[in-house]
Amino acid sequence: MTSVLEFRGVNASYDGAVVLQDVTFAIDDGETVGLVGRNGAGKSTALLSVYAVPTVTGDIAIDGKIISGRRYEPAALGVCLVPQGKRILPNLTVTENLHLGRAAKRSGIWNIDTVFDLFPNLARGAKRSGIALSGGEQQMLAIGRALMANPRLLMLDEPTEGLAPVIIDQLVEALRKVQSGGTSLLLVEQRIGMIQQLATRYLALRKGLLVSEGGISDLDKRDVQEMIAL
Amino acid sequence: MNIAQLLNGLALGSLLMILSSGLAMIYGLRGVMNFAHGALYMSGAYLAYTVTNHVSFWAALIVCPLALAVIGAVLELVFFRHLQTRSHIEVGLITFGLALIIERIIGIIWGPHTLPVPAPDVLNGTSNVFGTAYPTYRLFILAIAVVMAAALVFWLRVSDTGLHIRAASQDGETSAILGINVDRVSLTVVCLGAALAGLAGTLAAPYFSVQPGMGMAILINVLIVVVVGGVGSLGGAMAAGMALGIVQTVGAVWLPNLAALLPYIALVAVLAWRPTGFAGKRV
Amino acid sequence: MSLFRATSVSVRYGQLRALENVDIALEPGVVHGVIGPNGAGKSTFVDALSGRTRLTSGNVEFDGADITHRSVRWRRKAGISRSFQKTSVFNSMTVSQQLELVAHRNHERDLDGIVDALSLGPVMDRVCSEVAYGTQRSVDLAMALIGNPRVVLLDEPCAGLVHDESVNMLQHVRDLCRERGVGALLVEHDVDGVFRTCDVITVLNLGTVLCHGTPDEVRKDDAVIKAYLGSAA
Amino acid sequence: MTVEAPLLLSDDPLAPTPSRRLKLGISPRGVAIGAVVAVVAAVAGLAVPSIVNDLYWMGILVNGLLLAFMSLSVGFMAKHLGLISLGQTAFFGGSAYLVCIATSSWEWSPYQAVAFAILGTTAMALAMGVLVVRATGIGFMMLTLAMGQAIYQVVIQEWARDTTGSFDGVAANIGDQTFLGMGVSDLLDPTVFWNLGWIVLVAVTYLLWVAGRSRFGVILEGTRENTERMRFSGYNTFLPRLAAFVFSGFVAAVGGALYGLNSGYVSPELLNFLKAGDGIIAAIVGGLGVLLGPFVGAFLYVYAQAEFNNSGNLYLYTGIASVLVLVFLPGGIVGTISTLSRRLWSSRTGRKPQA
Repeated sequence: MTSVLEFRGVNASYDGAVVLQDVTFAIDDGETVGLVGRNGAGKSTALLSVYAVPTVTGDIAIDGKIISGRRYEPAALGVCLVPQGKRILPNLTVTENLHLGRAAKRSGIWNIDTVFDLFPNLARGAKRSGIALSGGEQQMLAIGRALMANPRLLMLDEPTEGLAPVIIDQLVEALRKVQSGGTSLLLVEQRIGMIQQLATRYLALRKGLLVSEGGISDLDKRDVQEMIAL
Repeated sequence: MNIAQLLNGLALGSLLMILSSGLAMIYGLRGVMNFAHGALYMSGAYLAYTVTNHVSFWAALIVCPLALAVIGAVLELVFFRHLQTRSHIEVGLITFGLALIIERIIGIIWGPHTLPVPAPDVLNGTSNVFGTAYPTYRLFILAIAVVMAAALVFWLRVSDTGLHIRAASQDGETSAILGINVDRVSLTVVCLGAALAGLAGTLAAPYFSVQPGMGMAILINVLIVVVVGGVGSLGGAMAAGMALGIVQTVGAVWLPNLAALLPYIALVAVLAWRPTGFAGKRV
Repeated sequence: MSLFRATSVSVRYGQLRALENVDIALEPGVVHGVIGPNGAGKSTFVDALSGRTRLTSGNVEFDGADITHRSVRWRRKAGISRSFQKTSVFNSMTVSQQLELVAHRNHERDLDGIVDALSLGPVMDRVCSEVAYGTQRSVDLAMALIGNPRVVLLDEPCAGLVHDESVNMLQHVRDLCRERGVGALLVEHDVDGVFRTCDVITVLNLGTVLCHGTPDEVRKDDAVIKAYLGSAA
Repeated sequence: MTVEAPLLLSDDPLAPTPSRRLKLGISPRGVAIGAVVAVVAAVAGLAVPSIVNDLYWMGILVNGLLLAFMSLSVGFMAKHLGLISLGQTAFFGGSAYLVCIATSSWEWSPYQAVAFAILGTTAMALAMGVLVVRATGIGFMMLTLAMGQAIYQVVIQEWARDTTGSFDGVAANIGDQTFLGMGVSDLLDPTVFWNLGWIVLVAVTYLLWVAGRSRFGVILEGTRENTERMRFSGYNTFLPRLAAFVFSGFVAAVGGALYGLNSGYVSPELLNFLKAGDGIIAAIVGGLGVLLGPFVGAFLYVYAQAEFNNSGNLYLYTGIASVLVLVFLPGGIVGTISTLSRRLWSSRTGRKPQA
């Protein structure tokens, strides 16, 4: 079986400053993986490497096919990102932002109606511009936008950053529904608790190196936590 | 002031509107101030001269924008795409160099003389506008510009490509991550911008006739329009283009001594009041 | 009279209420921690107090005088400085050049003292973009400490640092504040670090003050456990 | 999107601690050494007329010398403020106009005229600077472009004909007065004028060099690189930028005054957009990152123009050259040479080049 996303010896750098070194991992269809590590460990960079935002060497494959480094290609192949900071396009309306997800030209269960079912808040403000949304609504919009591409793998970069606890609960619920549709998740989170609720496996980065991986229950172990923390 | 003068202002404003909307779109997407835009306009006008002489003005109206779209494609594929990581100012200066090259090539092909381009017979007379006889051809320019502007805005609002252009102008990286082929969008926009410059040149040919300095002369006005309208803002550019056309023409009647300075005064006034221009960066 | 006091500070961006009626008072030699979940308004708070963001309402006093409408430059000269969450240094200059640049303006006599305290000696002649990230954070902090400010507003000085570096950084902050009698506001994400370092702590949530007190009091506060500490596990 | 911390690991704690006698900007000793080099260069340059010994080529060298003032003024702002001005013609041409107008219409002595031209134009730069230095990037380019064009438009107006001569221009009229011992015929003779021009150019270049390395230069660099940090460090970020703009205008004004003396005649072409292009392209071809880039660029540019002009396709080749340099040598010719030589040096000595 081929993995939906595979990193083989990936190095990534910004302006010559190396951020990821020789990272190798694979994510299978339908599984949810948490990517953990301190600030600056290279988590966001790992996700952005898929889109060649940093300078990348080594192979990144989607479905066994090595991608060429064209930024728009991963989305078309079903690997979609909910970037850190949401990156809503502020001058477009909610509906227009969602329609951007269709640029990947993939069909499936997710369309504007099912996304609005998942996040009723968005449906209520469909005509508002992105800039007028609250932080939680923006996060929902960012997730909805990525779902519109009907991803096989949804990567989320710090989705709970800046959100109130109540909203986080709603988000976990929504992500459960996404999982049940068969979509794989790769979750970068500071809140280990959230990863433990959703993921079955973890990968840990430290100073750009993949230092540990295993089943989600191992995250509780003291030696694993120490390794990640330092 | 009379209706004829106001209409003159609208006709000039129409040309500025067409030119500056293309420039603003290119700037919005690639961040590059295209100093070759005046040279593209000039190419359109000279091509229109040749096509009108050999075929007809109506053919020129189709052929020239298409030919300019091809030049736009070259501009995008050879320069803008490969120089994306360079500073926008450097790329802007490269387009300045390109403008010098294009203008000289035109000079070599067509020579240094002013060339007249006849308007088609249908448009050659005058029409009655609120009791004033006014050259039909200028009304034609106005009509084309209004239709073009409406179509462009409608297309950007409604079509998928339009949505992608608006998204990529705001945040190219995020757009690409979402699966938008930003390179293709950019090619579309630069071709379209160049084609609009060609259209403006073709329309201007029978109005002003065709001469070697026309590119640089209009470039400065168009740059001012785009900055006053808010760099990258299509709506702002269109409004400012029309406004500048009217102000300049009307100003020539009321303040003949200062008319030539009005664009500069407008620019300084607007930027002192609102540093990002009327509309800020928005497409 | 407090050295530096902010009274019912509110900041709104259109509909969004980033801060609502927040009070704080800084005393010489005391490290005052501000914690709270991301989006609680911590960074906005530092921006508001340092003059970077305009207050929607409320006022800021320094030495008993109202400075709400004073410029960033005025505040720095009066002795209020800040550091940045997103490291704000001069990348193309050497470390010594930029510290000297700031020292020149702020009449610092004992630059060596700061350089030693933050262990910057070995990197003084290196170009800032080439030194380690943790060192850049120290340079950022050093620039805030130059010129004997009486109040320093520190916006997540440990952001992006690994654990050891954080501990070191906070240690430096506490020592420098005590030695120099500086009133420090320490905004931090790292809850443990704040509990270890600070004398007084304010907890922000959704732009309002949830709780205020000594570390022990805050640790035991029900509202804090429920809204913040409880979910941070 | 946040860029994560680079992996550069901890800095070597065993590295020797450098001496901590910190100074902001260049030392007096540096200033003195620079002065010696400048004097040597100035004296050496005086030999040029006797080496070249050809009136045509001396004329071209003088053109290069005059263009150098403009490209240096563009280069100074580009290097220290990160801003490209499209309006330096306003100062260069403006000053040249004032020299011609003051000597002919007002019958001032050449000394008075030159002093008035330089001071008046510098004052104009101050007024314009207040309007434009807040702008950045494209905004600054457009504002300076508009500024330069506005001056051009004023000069060509019919109602200004009495003063500016409109499209006809103005001729200077020194009569039988002298400037630093040079009469009209000496000023027009490139072999004689070269000496004056060269000494002033070297002096101005030296001033720019000192300014760039002084405390003022360091403050400019800080402002360019991180304006916000400068404000939070207690610096005014407007005045240094304004000062740099005015200084740059002053340099162009000095060149313009010399131009007025040397040519004895000015026409609106001097204020035109293409003339601004000459200064910018010369500066870029030479290299904006290095002080001497625009200096060398101006001479190269004028030389190339003299070669190309024979075929009548001057601006075609100018365009091609500037596109090629910008695309393939982004540091300009001098910048590329100095990078290459540094690389060569470091590969020989095995040391890391200084950034």
